[in-house]
Amino acid sequence: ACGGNNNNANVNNEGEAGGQTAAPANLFEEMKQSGKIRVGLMGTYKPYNFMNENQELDGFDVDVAKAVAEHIGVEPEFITGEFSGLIEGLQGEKYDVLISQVTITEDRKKTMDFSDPYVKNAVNIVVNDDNTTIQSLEDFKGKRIGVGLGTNDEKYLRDVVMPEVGNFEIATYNDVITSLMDLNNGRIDATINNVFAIQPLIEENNFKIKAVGEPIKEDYAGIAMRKDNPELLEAINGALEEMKTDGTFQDIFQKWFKVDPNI
Amino acid sequence: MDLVLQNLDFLLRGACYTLQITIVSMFFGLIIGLVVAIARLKGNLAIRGLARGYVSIIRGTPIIVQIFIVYYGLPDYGINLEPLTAAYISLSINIGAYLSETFRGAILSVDKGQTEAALSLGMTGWQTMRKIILPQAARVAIPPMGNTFIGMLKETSLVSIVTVTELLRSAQLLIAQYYIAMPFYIAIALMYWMMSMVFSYILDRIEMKLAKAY
Amino acid sequence: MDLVLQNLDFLLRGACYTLQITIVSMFFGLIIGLVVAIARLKGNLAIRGLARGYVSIIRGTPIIVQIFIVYYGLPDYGINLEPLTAAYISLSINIGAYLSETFRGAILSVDKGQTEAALSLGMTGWQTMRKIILPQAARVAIPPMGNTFIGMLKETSLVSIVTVTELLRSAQLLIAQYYIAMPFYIAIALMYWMMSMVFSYILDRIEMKLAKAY
Amino acid sequence: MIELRHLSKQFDELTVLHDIDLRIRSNEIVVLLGPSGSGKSTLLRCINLLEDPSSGSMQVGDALWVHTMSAAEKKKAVREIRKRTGMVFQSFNLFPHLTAIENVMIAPMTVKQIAKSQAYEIAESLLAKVGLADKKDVHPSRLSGGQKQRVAIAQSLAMEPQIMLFDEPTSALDPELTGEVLSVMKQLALDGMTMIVVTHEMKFAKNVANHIIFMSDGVIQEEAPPETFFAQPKTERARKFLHQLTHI
Amino acid sequence: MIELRHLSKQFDELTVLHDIDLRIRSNEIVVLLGPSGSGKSTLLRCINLLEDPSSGSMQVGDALWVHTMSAAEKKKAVREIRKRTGMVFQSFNLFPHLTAIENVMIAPMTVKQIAKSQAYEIAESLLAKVGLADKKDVHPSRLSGGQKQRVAIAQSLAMEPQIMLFDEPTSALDPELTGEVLSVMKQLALDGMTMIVVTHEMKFAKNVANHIIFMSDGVIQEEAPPETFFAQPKTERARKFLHQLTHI
Ligand SMILES: Nc1ncnc2c1ncn2[C@@H]1O[C@H](COP(=O)(O)OP(=O)(O)OP(=O)(O)O)[C@@H](O)[C@H]1O
Ligand SMILES: Nc1ncnc2c1ncn2[C@@H]1O[C@H](COP(=O)(O)OP(=O)(O)OP(=O)(O)O)[C@@H](O)[C@H]1O
Ligand SMILES: [Mg+2]
Ligand SMILES: [Mg+2]
Repeated sequence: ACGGNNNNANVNNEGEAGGQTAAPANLFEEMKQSGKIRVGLMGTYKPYNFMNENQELDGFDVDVAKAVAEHIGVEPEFITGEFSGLIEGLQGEKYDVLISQVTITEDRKKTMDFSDPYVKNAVNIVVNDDNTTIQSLEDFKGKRIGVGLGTNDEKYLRDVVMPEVGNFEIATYNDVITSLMDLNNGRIDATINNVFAIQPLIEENNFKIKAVGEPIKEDYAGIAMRKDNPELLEAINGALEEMKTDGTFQDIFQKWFKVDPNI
Repeated sequence: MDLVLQNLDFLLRGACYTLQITIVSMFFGLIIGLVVAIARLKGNLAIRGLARGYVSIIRGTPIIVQIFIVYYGLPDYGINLEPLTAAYISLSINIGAYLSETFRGAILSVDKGQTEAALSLGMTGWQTMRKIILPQAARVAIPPMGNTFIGMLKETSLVSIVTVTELLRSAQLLIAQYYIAMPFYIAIALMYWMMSMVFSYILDRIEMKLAKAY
Repeated sequence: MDLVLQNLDFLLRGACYTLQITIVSMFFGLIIGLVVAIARLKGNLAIRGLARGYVSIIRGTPIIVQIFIVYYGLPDYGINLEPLTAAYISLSINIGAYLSETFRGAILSVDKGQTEAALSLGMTGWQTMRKIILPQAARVAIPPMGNTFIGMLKETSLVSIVTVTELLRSAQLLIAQYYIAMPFYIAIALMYWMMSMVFSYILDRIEMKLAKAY
Repeated sequence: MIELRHLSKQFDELTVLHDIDLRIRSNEIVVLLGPSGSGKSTLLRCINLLEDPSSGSMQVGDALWVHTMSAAEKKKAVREIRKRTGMVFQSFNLFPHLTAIENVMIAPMTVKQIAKSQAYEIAESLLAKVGLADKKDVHPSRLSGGQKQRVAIAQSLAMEPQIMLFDEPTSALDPELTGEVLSVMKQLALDGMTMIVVTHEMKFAKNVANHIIFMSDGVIQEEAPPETFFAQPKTERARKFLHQLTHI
Repeated sequence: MIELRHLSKQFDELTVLHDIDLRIRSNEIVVLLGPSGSGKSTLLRCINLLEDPSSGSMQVGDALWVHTMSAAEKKKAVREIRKRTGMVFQSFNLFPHLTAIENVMIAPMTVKQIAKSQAYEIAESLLAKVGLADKKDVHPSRLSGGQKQRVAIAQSLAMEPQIMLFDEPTSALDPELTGEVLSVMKQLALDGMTMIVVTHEMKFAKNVANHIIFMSDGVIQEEAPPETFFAQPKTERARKFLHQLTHI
């Protein structure tokens, strides 16, 4: 009743049901038959994936998804949703892949397969303009540090940084914008974030914050899919390879980050 | 504020989903609540136990988990629901548990003498319930139903987990787009408030009408 | 399930926050609710209007927006609250609005004859309220308070927006880490359920104690 | 018309009615007297099967209830007996959400499935009979206690019972309002209705009853015509009861 | 002792009490009679200031209430007058969450700030006086109507009022229970308590009252000693009222 095109999650149920009962050996074949690849993403992570003024999905991830789909000969269908829904939606076959800045980690590899990385994100320490005391991770001790939910950074701080530098407090945020608002307000002393992601935010809101020091780590994001679909994995890796050579990646990186591909 | 006006369309579409989900789930929730309330009061031991368990589990666990299980858990048992269907089902089940308690209290509040008078006139238990008890219980149940309904209006926001873009999610998408939060949040707060006022108004009218006899 | 056990510690710490926030906000919510209920019943026109407006706005808007405004909006006016403080304040204000309606109904349900008897014995209005009306209203208010409390237990999950890692957020962090959702959600559903059972049990005991005289 | 045999009623350990035997013929008016707690209300409620007797049997018209019946048989017997009996309670048990005439119409319509228009006609004439034709569209909350009780009588009559049971129908009423209700009951008696009445109105008992039954402690102590009972009560308990009523 | 001058009470448009003048001396027992709706309850409630009279003035002992007083003065007058009057209602308005003795203790403790142990002693002796020493730890729900009403009398007496107001204290009671309450009231009268009693118990009126006041339509129609009133009522309305009470 509410202007159906808004609900971009109208999963094609016939294809789904057919997929389960006929049990074709190969998800990739099935996808080619239906001509569609269903892509899950958050939709709230500009400039990677977000909804633009025309209320269409847009961003780096979206362009990558479109290009990959084109290279393997299918149409992308985008489904946005809450983070935990995305995770379970992939396992529950509500869609085929996640292209939403999913960082490749050992933990995650236990439950899903990843393509070759398609972007490398440098993570920096970000502090208030006035702050001169925090320059590196060692300075975190006893401070209050913010990170975004759904990113891998919370685990990194807790399991890697904290044992090295001593205790500090971790605050997790639903989204990047609120973490930067609090950094600006002085409620947290620092955050670690991907500089690609926060540059436009800082400009838009006139936040008085800055990135300091060298990148503390580099995260590789990949396309996530259910385990045991070697054909699909192969096709996607093939597509990514082609995109690197045929200039597609070059265009997408220039369009969103004004740099050459870092992969 | 300009941004809000520019995207009013989009927000209104979200509000429409919110309203639609609320109304549909309320409708079925009312039916479930009534059946469960009567089951708890009049059923045999097994049925009463079942109804108690239902209320305890549903009220005791977060609705977000319930939605999650209906949408992402049931496919393991071959039940594959549309997002909106999953939202309707889980919210109806949830609202039904709360309303059953409201109804149970309201039914108990009707004087026992009313049942006796009806029985002594030769009515069956079921006729007594339908013609005598429920009409009187309805009046008592309206104010707490207001609480439940208005609460539910906002709980619908949790269905964004099954990829339905209702009002809150619409705002979050816009916030991600424009990197500005406060105006959108205030705008949707106003919309929720207006919707809740409409609900309150309707319930007040019904209450007044039912109270006319007293 | 192994993953859940490995991380039980972390989840329990979240549950502890949930419990702490619920109890603190309930305490202040009870006070606010009582004051507002009495204000609506006995206050002059201005106070009554104020109380009505408070209830309408707070019940009508999503709690997540209220928390957001308290935490992220107030700094614009120089008020910079700690996350937990912001959570306590916004939840107390919210719970107070719901409880005030419960209390108002309960106070109204006490027979008018009780007030008259107390006044005719020479008690002041305030003594009558405290010694005669409220003790009787408490009994009526317990069951709907159960609804509100158990509801609130789960609404605390929304304070994750101000970076408090309560139970639901703990689960979400683990989900982000392992990319597996269902077992964590089921585990926290069980924890919420257990907590709600404890609350129900305590309220039932209080209700039984208050009902002893009847 | 109505016959109770060895009827007993226990609540948990407490025996409230002991082995009651009672026969009432058609057109008889029986007044039931006894101190508070003697089991008068419980007896009426057993006759209407609002309480399930613990043992014994009961015949009302051609409907029979026996304690040893199966649950299904009992259920049917309950329905049959309730069809034949009407009951008016001490408290005003009208249905507050219905108007006076709707209160009278509801049972014929739901139980006997009589058409609305016909039920309306019946109800109208019954309300006229109890002197309330002008109050037919009023809700019970707008009626005085005496008026409520008269509507309740009309409500029972609408089911055309063979016997009417009254449980202190005037004890919550002012003396003036009491008069209204008693005169309706007198009229019913003159029309030949069989009635069992629990009341403290001694004048009514003296003037209208064919029999007085005096109960105490769940036992029928005396059964006699009113002249005999009031002039020469046989038992000590009845003498004491009558003494307390007449001396303050 | 108590004096009302030009007291009137209106509810919206409806005038319920018209310009009432009334004097009652210490140790007098006045019984107020009148048909339903004549304003008897309203008059008692005005004396206790549970209703705010629309005009006139009132003196109870040395406490004065005048309609033209300022709000603050009135508030003080209300408190003073309520201290001097005790009221027992038709319905049983005991506090259900308190035991019998707690019901009697609560007003002395909260209003007069009397220590608990002392309040307990007073309450104990008052409960003994109304014959309920053995029920002191029972909640009202476990008391019979007559017992409740006697606790209510003890509750009022605990505040040591100079005058007691009774509004149909026995009309919700069985005849047997009525006796209990009336005998407590008789005892009070013998003790010299000033009382205004609304009742339908004509024997009590005849035997105990010093004065009968007959009201109808919000006006005092007659005031006379009981012998005169019952033998030769002056007004037509009173004659009719007495006639209805004695004939059913
Ligand atoms: N549901 C019940 N459970 C337990 N005991 C009951 C119940 N109903 C009645 N009784 C007891 O049965 C006895 C008889 O009660 P009943 O109401 O029949 O007396 P009654 O003669 O009608 O008295 P009254 O004149 O006060 O109405 C009383 O001792 C009463 O306490
Ligand atoms: N709060 C009120 N608002 C409007 N009218 C009232 C109110 N209280 C009483 N009345 C009216 O005032 C009149 C007198 O009532 P009151 O209760 O004093 O009569 P009463 O003599 O005590 O009658 P009864 O014998 O039935 O108790 C009645 O017509 C009644 O309807
Ligand atoms: Mg009885
Ligand atoms: Mg009165």
